[in-house]
Amino acid sequence: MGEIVLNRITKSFGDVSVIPPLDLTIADGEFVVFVGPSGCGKSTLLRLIAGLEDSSSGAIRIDGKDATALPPAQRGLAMVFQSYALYPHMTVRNNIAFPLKMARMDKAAIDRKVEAAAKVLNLTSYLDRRPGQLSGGQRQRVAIGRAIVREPTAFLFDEPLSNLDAALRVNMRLEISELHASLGTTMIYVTHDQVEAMTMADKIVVLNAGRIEQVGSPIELYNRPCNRFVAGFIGSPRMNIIEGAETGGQAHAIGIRPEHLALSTDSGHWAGTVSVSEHLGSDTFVYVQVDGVGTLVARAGGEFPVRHGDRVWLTPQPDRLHRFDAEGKAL
Amino acid sequence: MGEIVLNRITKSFGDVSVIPPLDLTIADGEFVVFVGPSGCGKSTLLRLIAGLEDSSSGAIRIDGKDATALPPAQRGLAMVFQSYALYPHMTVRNNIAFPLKMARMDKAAIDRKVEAAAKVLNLTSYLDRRPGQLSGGQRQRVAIGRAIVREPTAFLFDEPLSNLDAALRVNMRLEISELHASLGTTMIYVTHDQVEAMTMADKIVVLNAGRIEQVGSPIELYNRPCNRFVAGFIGSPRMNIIEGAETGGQAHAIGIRPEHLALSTDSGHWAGTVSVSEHLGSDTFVYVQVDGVGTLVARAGGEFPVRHGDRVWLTPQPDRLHRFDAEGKAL
Amino acid sequence: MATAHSRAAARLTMAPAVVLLLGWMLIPLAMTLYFSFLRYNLLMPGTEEWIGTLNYQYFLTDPAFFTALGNTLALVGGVLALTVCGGIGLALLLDQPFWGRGIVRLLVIAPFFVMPTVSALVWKNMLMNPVNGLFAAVARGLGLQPFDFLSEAPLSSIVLIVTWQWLPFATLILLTALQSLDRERLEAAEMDGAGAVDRFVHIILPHLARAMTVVTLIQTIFLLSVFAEILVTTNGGPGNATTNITYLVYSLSLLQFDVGGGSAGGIVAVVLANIVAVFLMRMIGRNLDL
Amino acid sequence: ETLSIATVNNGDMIRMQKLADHFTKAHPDITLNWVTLEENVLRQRVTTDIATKGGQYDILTIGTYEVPIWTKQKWLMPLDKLGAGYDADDLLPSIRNGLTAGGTLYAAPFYGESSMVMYRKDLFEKAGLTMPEAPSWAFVADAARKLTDKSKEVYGICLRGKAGWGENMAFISAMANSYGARWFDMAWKPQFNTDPWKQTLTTYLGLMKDAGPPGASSNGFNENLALFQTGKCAMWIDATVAASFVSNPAQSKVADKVGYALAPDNGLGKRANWLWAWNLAIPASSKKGDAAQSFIAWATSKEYLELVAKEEGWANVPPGTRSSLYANPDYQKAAPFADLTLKSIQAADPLKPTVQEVPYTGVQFVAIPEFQGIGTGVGQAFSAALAGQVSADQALQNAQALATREMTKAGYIK
Amino acid sequence: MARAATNRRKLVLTLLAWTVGIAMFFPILWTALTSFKTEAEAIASPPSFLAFHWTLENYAEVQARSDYFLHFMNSVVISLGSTLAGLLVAVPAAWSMAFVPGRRTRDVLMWMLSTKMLPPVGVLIPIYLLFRDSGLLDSRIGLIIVLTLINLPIIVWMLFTYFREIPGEILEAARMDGAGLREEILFVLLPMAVPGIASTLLLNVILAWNEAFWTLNLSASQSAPLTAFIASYSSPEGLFYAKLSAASTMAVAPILILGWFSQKQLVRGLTFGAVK
Ligand SMILES: Nc1ncnc2c1ncn2[C@@H]1O[C@H](COP(=O)(O)OP(=O)(O)OP(=O)(O)O)[C@@H](O)[C@H]1O
Ligand SMILES: Nc1ncnc2c1ncn2[C@@H]1O[C@H](COP(=O)(O)OP(=O)(O)OP(=O)(O)O)[C@@H](O)[C@H]1O
Ligand SMILES: [Mg+2]
Ligand SMILES: [Mg+2]
Repeated sequence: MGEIVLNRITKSFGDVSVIPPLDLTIADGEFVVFVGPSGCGKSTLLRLIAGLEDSSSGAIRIDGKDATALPPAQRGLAMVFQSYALYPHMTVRNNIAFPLKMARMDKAAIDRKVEAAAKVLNLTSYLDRRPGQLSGGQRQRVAIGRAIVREPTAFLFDEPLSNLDAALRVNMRLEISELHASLGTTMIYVTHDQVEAMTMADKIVVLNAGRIEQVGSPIELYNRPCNRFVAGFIGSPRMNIIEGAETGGQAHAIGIRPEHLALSTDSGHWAGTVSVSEHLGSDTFVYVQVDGVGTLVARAGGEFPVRHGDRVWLTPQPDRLHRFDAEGKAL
Repeated sequence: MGEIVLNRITKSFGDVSVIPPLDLTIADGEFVVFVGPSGCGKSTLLRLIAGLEDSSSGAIRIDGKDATALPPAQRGLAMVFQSYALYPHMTVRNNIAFPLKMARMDKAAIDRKVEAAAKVLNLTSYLDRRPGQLSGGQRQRVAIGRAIVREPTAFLFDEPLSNLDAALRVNMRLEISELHASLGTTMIYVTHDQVEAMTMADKIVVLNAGRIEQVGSPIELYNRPCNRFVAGFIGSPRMNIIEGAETGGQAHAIGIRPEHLALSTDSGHWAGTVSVSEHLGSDTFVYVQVDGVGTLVARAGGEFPVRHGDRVWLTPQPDRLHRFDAEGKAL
Repeated sequence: MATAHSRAAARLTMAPAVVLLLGWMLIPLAMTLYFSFLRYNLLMPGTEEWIGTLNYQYFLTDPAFFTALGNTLALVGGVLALTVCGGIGLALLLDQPFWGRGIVRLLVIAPFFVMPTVSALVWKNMLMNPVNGLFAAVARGLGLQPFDFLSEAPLSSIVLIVTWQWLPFATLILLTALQSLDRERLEAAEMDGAGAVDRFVHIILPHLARAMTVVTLIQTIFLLSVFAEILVTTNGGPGNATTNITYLVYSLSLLQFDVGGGSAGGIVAVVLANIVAVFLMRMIGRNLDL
Repeated sequence: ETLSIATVNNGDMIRMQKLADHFTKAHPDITLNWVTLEENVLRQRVTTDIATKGGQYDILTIGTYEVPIWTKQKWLMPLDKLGAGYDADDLLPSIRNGLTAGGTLYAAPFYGESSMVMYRKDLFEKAGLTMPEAPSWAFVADAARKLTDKSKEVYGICLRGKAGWGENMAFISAMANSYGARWFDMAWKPQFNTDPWKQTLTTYLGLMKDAGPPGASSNGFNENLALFQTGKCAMWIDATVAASFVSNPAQSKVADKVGYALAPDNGLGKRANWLWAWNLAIPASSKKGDAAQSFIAWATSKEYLELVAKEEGWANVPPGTRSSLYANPDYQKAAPFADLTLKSIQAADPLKPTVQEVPYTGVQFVAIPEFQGIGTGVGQAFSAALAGQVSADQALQNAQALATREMTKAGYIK
Repeated sequence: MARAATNRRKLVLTLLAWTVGIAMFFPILWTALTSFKTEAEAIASPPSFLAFHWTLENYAEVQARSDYFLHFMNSVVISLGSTLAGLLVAVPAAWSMAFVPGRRTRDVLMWMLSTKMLPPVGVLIPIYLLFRDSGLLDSRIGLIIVLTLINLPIIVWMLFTYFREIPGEILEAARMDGAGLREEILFVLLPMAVPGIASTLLLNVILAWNEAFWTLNLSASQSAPLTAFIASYSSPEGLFYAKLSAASTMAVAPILILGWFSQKQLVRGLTFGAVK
């Protein structure tokens, strides 16, 4: 039902090509996350799917039907905007009811649906407030409520949590995941946030300058990034990349994630001096200046007592080494 | 030189007392971070020190001199605002030069200083742009540049990184730390962000409703929070707090951080079912529903292969248990 | 936003306004243009004949024309300068905390609501009249010779009246702009050691540039066609001292009923107004990224 | 039927408006809509309307200047249904002549006026001066200077200075007539470069400088009236209708101290008298001609004068139109200025206004359409001189250039 | 910045501000006071400020001379009518400028504004002739049409600057929710823009109320608004200061009171994009 197929879609703004020809299939019921650096075209792609922008060429099929020329309202999709885009002059109830009113649904049915959605989202006691009287998380829930009452073929989320503070973000993330589990509807979700991408996605699409770099499950991308771009993009702190002599000639560059570099104060593969050590209590991130290699970041669990200038040794887990060729492709 | 002493400082806005009498000493060269929930008075305190607000009573000594009644310009402090507060109609060069011009410094000296600051902050190639043409991180650097050229006795930062995205935040955090290391000037830094507070501070001041809850080094606060408020506030994800029978009667409540709860699929202290498991690749956070205790969060390093509904066992590290009395004080 | 659907809708929604204004502009303008080549005096119907550019020759060689051009510029420029400066002053004042701010604000904006005719009548008769006016009474009370505003300084007096009417508008716009100034920016300047004057020059004034542009644009539109104030107070005199282009065209068309000459004058005025418009739009384009 | 009546905002017209109930009571099928406007606005409005055949008004209030021009354009409806009792022959001949073409009346005079001298008997007495009934300019100038006491805000003479063909030019043209000047010679050449004009203007300017009130260049009839009524002028030469205002104690502080004299002369046989009347007329295109005529007949009738006299007293009767009024002893008693008013009106001859021969009619105006523009332009030039912006010579030169230009453009000067 | 303003400073500011405020307001105040004097007192020297014999005779006189209420109603109908008609045309136009901007949006807006710079006298006769031929002379409809057209550019500009502040995402959300153009504007845009629309409405009512050229030239008796009413007082015979004051007060008071009562709304949208 909620299958979305992009077929050689392109988009240019004037002379600037933002999306080069792009193919993508999103299966029904999947939770797909788009990630990529700022300006890479995530929002544009989402808006193309939504119908808020016309594609320059190519075709979009939603649910088996050609939707390329359909106006947004007829695509059967619902979108949750980064700014929530609530109607500030309407109560929560009317915000949620708005798409149903537009569909000329009868009043009793609307009421029933709104109540149901409000219950799911814990909004029942706020139904008569205006968005201005709600907290950020509640507003976000109203936006989602407005999306779900329409029973769309798919949900589109454009960085829906980026305006919330850290604690709320964790909660809302869980709520959206639960929603997906219970509704089973296709969801496309754009985010900047590592953690959101890794924890929510069935499938992550990594975009770079409008092109798809890799598509796969979170763990797949973490374990087997297909190129340096994806390797650097997934995982935090970023993967250490080492070029030159230390690669041993098998590859142009090798990569090792900070959590896969063992730290020791007396022996190991690489020796270096600590430039910065960040003590978070739960973990310690140590930035080590290794001669002939550059700065490597290593993570130690818990408190690892080193300071600026200390001498430390680093040892990579050999099975966790990534190798890349000169074009950056994984070997 | 950069010692700042607050002596029974209070502040009320009209009838509302925002800061009850408060004492604080910030030693010369220290990097002090103020943390606390929104609205607790962090900004107000900073502005009192800056001289942008008059204190209702009490005294402020900066660098040994009474500064309580001095106007901001004469306190020798520099402030970096959350909104950057750059002058949008001036080039980067003029923004940075502004305080020097105001000090009626001669042109050659100004140029020299601006160039030097620009070099330190990697802004040399942007000197002739307007703030509107810069990215967030660059703007932030301009704001810092404007602060450092004055060679102030102390820097005040009010959530300087909160408008930046995650990757930039990491970079800027390091840059500010390095700046502190190289200048050795006193810095007072307000933030919401756990990681910033933990990694940058020499000393963290935890505020709650205008009162100081605890002052200490990051590790001290992490290891020995003096009350439940601080315990909950420092560390991410938050410490699990368990009340009731499981405390064993020695305390009103016990606390254990997620990273100090060992996870096992076959045995342990508490048994429970997984409600959510978040796989980040580097870590796995598991939300476990433990009967009679509630939901506990545990962290496992690397990939820990559990799913919703799986049965797991949790074992706290006994030396990492925190005990609190009925008032929330640590025992 | 930009889909084929929305662009089609945009054309549709623009159409009524554009068509109406185009009609409003073009139809009378075409008629005016046609009349401007005729000998056409309303009082002598039946004598209309094509006389080519004669009307233009007469209009452009009329010594009153250059005086009027100068007066127009002086009037617009003078009022703009006064309202912008005064507006900034008033906006700064009204932005400060003081007792009765709301009421003072009401007092200050009041002149904006007064009809031009009424304000001209009131200023001319009740204030500026050198015998029975209030200013004269005050001057006499101070033992001074009353000043005869409308004959000694006619244009300045009109500038004064018009300024009084438009000062509230400038003040309101500038005040709104002032209140939109990020307080943190002022605080940053204060931390940077800028005193009140420096803050005004380096922070507040540049921030108000946009608002000043807007005030200039809107007021110019209205000031170019200042008319009632002149008609009521001085009738363009003494001599041509207060005749602006609008008044000159008026006197041709409606005092002399020389429709042909008035039309030629109208067309010249349109051309001049467009020159001003182009000039203004340039300025706006720079300052007001629409 | 509804009649739209455009009137000027003069006291007499306003009074007519108030008394119009009497008319509508007699003609219940007619309702009246008043459009009361200031003189210049009115002129502009009705001219535009009649020239474009806009048809907004059924009855117009127009001056003696417009009537002959508009009659010639066939814009006005002949007033041939004023009724048997109207007695057109009772209208003062000098007024009636200006409104008649081919023996038919095209507009009916509502009130008429000439100019005369009004002066303060008390001030003259104090200064030991006596005003003759027919003073000369020399006497007037001399007396004005003697009576001036600027410290007490008493000015010897108040004259019109506000630019406009119906404002300062009405006065200055009449004055020029008495100095032997004329607007145009027989070839329609403007005459401002001649001596009589120079004398006129220098006398006028000198007098106003020495003995006039401040701000004179913006004073018209109303401003001067206010000045005189408040006792600031020792003499005032202006419309005869002013006499009833300055002698009305309700309005005037000096009501009991006013004397009257004929407009001055310069020994050349013409006095500085003008002639003006506000008249009611009907646009030729009006479809309500009959009703309009019956209204005009009512408003300009002898009965109307009696009605006003009954309701508001004889002093408030609109003057200057009917001989019978001046023969009425009640009126003479109530209006001490009646006799002089009549003499003044009779002294002006629109058909032969000047000492030398001219190709035009009209005393203080020239009855050609172009005159409004030229007259106002010249008026501007003279008021600039009065304001001290230019010299008398310069003003005359400007006037000459301007008039020549306009006359050339209009095709009078080939 | 919220440092305690010392009371002394506040006192000085208060004095200064009140002086300026009263000076600005003085001509209106003086007119209002004079309207209650007799003609003789109106020009008395030295002038009396409050200690005079208060009288309403001028108002009675003014009302006797012309039907104030007819003119007042005409003013109300014409200014409201033209503003509403203007909004009707301008809202869609401003919508498209603000939310579907094209390369020429700016030029169109500037062109619209430039039509306002055309001197009205230049086109009076043509308009007069057109109105005569279409029977619009001296009709409220005719005046509404003219005032709508002359104020349209200002209305469009004000709405445009206001709409531009409204995040386009909300309209997009409405579109996703199935709203058509009509619903989008009617149910989402307009309610959100109420402050801006109120402000536009007020400003244009004021401008229309005070417009004196067209209203005077295209009306006679039936449709003449207060501008025509006041035109009959510009110089009646004799002493007229008090009557003039009364008429002026009557002409100005309604709009002044409206302006005062609604100044918050008026100011809220009155920026023309001056504030970013
Ligand atoms: N309306 C437009 N006109 C011209 N260029 C545009 C337009 N919208 C987007 N772009 C450009 O298209 C590119 C992709 O933009 P898009 O908003 O899709 O990026 P994004 O991946 O969502 O970025 P972010 O993470 O910052 O939201 C950018 O370079 C942007 O400048
Ligand atoms: N000018 C003011 N007038 C009245 N109350 C104020 C003012 N400024 C701040 N407050 C109040 O003082 C309290 C502390 O505000 P402050 O801005 O210092 O909080 P904060 O800790 O910086 O919060 P945040 O983390 O959200 O920035 C808040 O309750 C706030 O509402
Ligand atoms: Mg985006
Ligand atoms: Mg804060």
